[in-house]
Amino acid sequence: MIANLELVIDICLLAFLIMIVFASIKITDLFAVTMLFGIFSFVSALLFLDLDAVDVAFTEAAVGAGFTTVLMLSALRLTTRFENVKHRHSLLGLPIVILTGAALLYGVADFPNMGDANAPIHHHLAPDFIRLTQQKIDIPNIVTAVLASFRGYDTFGETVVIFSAGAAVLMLLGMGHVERKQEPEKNLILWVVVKPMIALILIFGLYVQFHGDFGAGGGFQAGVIFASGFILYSLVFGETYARKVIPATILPRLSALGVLIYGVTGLMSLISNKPFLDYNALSSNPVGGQHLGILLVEAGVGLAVFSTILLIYYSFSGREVIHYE
Amino acid sequence: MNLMTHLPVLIVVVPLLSAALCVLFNNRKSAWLITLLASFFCFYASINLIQIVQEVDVIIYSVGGWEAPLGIELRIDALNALMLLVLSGSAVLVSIYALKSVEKEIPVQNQVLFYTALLLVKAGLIGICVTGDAFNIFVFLEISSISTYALISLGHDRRALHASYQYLIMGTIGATFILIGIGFMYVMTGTLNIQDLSQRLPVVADTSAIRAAFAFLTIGVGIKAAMLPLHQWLPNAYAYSPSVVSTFLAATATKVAIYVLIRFQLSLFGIEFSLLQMPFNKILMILGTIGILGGSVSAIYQSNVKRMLAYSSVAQIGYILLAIGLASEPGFTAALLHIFNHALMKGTLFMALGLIAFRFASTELSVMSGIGKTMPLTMAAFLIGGLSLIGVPGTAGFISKWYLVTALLDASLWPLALVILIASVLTLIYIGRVIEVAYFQPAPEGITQQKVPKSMLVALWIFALSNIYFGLYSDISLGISSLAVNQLMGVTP
Amino acid sequence: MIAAAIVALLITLALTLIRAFMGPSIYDRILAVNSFGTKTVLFIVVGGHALGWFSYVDIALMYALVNFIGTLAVMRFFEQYSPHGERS
Amino acid sequence: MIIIGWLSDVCLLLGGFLVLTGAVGLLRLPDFFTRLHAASVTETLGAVLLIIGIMLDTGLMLDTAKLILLICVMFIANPTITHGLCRAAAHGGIKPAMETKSPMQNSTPSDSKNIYENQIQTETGVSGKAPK
Repeated sequence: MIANLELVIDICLLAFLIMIVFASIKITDLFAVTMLFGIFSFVSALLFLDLDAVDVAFTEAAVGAGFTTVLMLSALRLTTRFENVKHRHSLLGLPIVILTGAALLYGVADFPNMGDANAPIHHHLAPDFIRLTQQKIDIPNIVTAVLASFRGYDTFGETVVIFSAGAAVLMLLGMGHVERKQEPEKNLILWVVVKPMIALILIFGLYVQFHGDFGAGGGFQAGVIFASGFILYSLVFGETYARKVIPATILPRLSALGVLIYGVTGLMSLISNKPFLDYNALSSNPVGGQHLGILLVEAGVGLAVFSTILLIYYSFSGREVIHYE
Repeated sequence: MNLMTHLPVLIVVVPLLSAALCVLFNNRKSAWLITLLASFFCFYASINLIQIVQEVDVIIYSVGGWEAPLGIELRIDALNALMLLVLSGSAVLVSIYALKSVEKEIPVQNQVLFYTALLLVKAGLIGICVTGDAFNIFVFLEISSISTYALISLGHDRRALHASYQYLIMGTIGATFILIGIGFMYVMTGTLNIQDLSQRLPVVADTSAIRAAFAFLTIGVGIKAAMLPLHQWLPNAYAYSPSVVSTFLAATATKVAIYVLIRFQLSLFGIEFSLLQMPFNKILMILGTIGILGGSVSAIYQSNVKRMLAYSSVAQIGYILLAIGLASEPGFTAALLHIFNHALMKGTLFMALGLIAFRFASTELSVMSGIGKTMPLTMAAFLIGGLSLIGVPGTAGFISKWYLVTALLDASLWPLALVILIASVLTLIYIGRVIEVAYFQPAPEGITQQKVPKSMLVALWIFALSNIYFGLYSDISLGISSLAVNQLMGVTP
Repeated sequence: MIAAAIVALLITLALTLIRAFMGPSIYDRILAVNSFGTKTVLFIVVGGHALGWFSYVDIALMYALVNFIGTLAVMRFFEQYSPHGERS
Repeated sequence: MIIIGWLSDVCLLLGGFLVLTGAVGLLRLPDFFTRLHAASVTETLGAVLLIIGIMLDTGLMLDTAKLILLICVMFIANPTITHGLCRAAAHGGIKPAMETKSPMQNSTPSDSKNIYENQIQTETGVSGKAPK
């Protein structure tokens, strides 16, 4: 019964995805396409949940449905709203896309079945990850253990990717001029409702940050949630106020600080001649060291993600609008 | 704390953290100083690593203290060490060169971020070259790519934005393809470590998933390496980016992609599978040949010298691919040698062009008339680089071409050897055009001796002289290359 | 009963999706997206309980917040954007 | 215990029904404002009922608190969004559908349209916001 239900859910969700994709190809109103992308990430996050990839679903929800929509709208504000219909059909792309799709299908043909207990991914390293997480790291969320400890070097790289994305956007767009912008009109209902909501969002962000060892979440998601709280503030009360709360100029530095926290945590273990990012060296008790290391590292990730996302938002929304005719 | 044992990770982490420090201090001068110091540290580290590799063959460093398949290992053998030398060497010269060039070409508010991005590109490329983990390659590829897109867009020409956008789209497709390939391999084997993959892949090699993974990886890396039909981003990206960036990219970026190609083909899939079972060696040779001829011919028709050299880069990549396609020991040696030597000559040429752009704010052929007299030192270095590109004996370019032709003759492919000769003539034509304009046409009225900053000239001449040095004494480059080839092919020396 | 609720929610999602495709005005689409988000939250709560997803409530909470922020952003965007570009 | 189980079932069933009705309304009703009405009213109650149903089924634990929080969020967020959307749509020039198919009205469609439009004019005029 339950297994059937899961199958039905999967099929429905995948069908939704396909429908959304075709619809967004057909619709020329870019604004509507942005809306559909929002739905797309809601559905794909549901799929991730159904595949038991909770942390991925969390990220998809925070970034895909929330921040990306805001960002796309900010970008859309700067260009035209409707697709240029004249130059729509470039036939060169079609065979390439079809070829890529065919190659993907061809490759998938020999995959092990979904949920197959004999698949190599369940045999080769996964048992070791599960065993060692219990023994040496002792936190319930294995995903966090893999991300922050086993493959902490990758996560360090990803943090730097985010940092460099922030630097790239800053280089291209700058910080924007807030004083020329049209501020939102006063809306009493929104003002009343949003204030407690922001408090709630920030508290929830803190919860996700420090609960990442036990449940879904971690620094990345927490950073996005925190930034969303400030974006909400700036949406409702106007960007002038938001920039007074968190000045735009300190954001790049906060982002750099996040990267540095991560890196220096890794370098600490070098002092006792252990490899980079070996958290065992952080404390006399190896398990305690792992806990401390993961905590610090997640804090670095959270800080970097928070400041970079807010930075990107500021630089997009601070641009002057040019109305194309 | 023993610094030496941690060099493999420090060579990546130091530039990464220095990039963060640049932003934190937010001061132009200190940003440059940090960049310079980090580059020198990387150079020092890479020289030490080469020495260690020559003694112990392979350096393995487990990050986080987790052993290889579980954690991420850094794995440095002779091939990586060679790449590290190329990267950090050019990074040092570019950093010296950057001070004045950036002051002139980059808007003030972006200069700190420029150095940050430069450090990130460097760290990303180095990160690709030291890691022994397939997914880690992707992560560092992303770091370097994102920063590269931003750097290219800073060129003062408006077309730089378009070039950057073009590269962004193509590069992202390439990165996605690489990720798909890695994902497919992970599904079939359950591991991401290259060493572990190479042992577990033969069992499942005869599945459509692995064949598809191979195709995706190759095309993805091919885009990054500007392999012939996928090279469209390269000419614009090199032509319109700031001089510092085009110098560094021309010397390193595509080579790192080719390194990844070699690593995937040889260490991961194995020669048997990738080059012989898949008919990939033939494809590589054909693409390489077309690239050599097409790139050279296109170069002749360019009026912008920077663009001309960019097309020449497509041709040079053709040489390297052709050499890899031979799938033989001399072929690989020639390929690695050419990676090394091409970095030297393209570094020289682009740096010289950067100096010309510094004075005339343009690299069109028309501004260069009589420049041999007004900027004698710069043009002399350009001449050396050009001769090296043509392959005149006594320069670095000669060595790699010599090895390539020998390898081709070994495989009794004399028509291809003929192609190399024809390409050399074509190179002579397009370099000759510049030389002719620079030395045999009179300078326009009123233009006299041009002053250029000493620091830039010093960096340029170190590059230029290294062309001659490695052309006369090829022991170092050849030694490491052949050691690398031996390790790749599993031959114990 | 939970299965019935899940099926009801799936049908709801499909209907909402159709409204998002049809439009016709942009506000209909915004409404559809917001409504879709709300239903996703409900789906996570109900489905998560029935199928035993790990820490599903956190994610549902997150979704509710994200949905709120997203829709507000859209409305703010329309305040700034000239409404005369509307094409029905 | 059994009663709680029953209650939970009833809540789930009713919630599912309400949500479904809302979606049918969203799809079938003729203009934006009626759709908004259908979606928002049924959705808020349906959502709360569904969540209460799940809450009763899980029993008392940490998740219960979070679910209560979720109910609070939805109870505040949904009406706010509805209000904002309605306002934005009125501001953006969306007008309610005019054709009433009711046989009770004898006037021609164009007439009824005019009447309706005038009504809106005065109503919005009172609140000090003339539609553009």
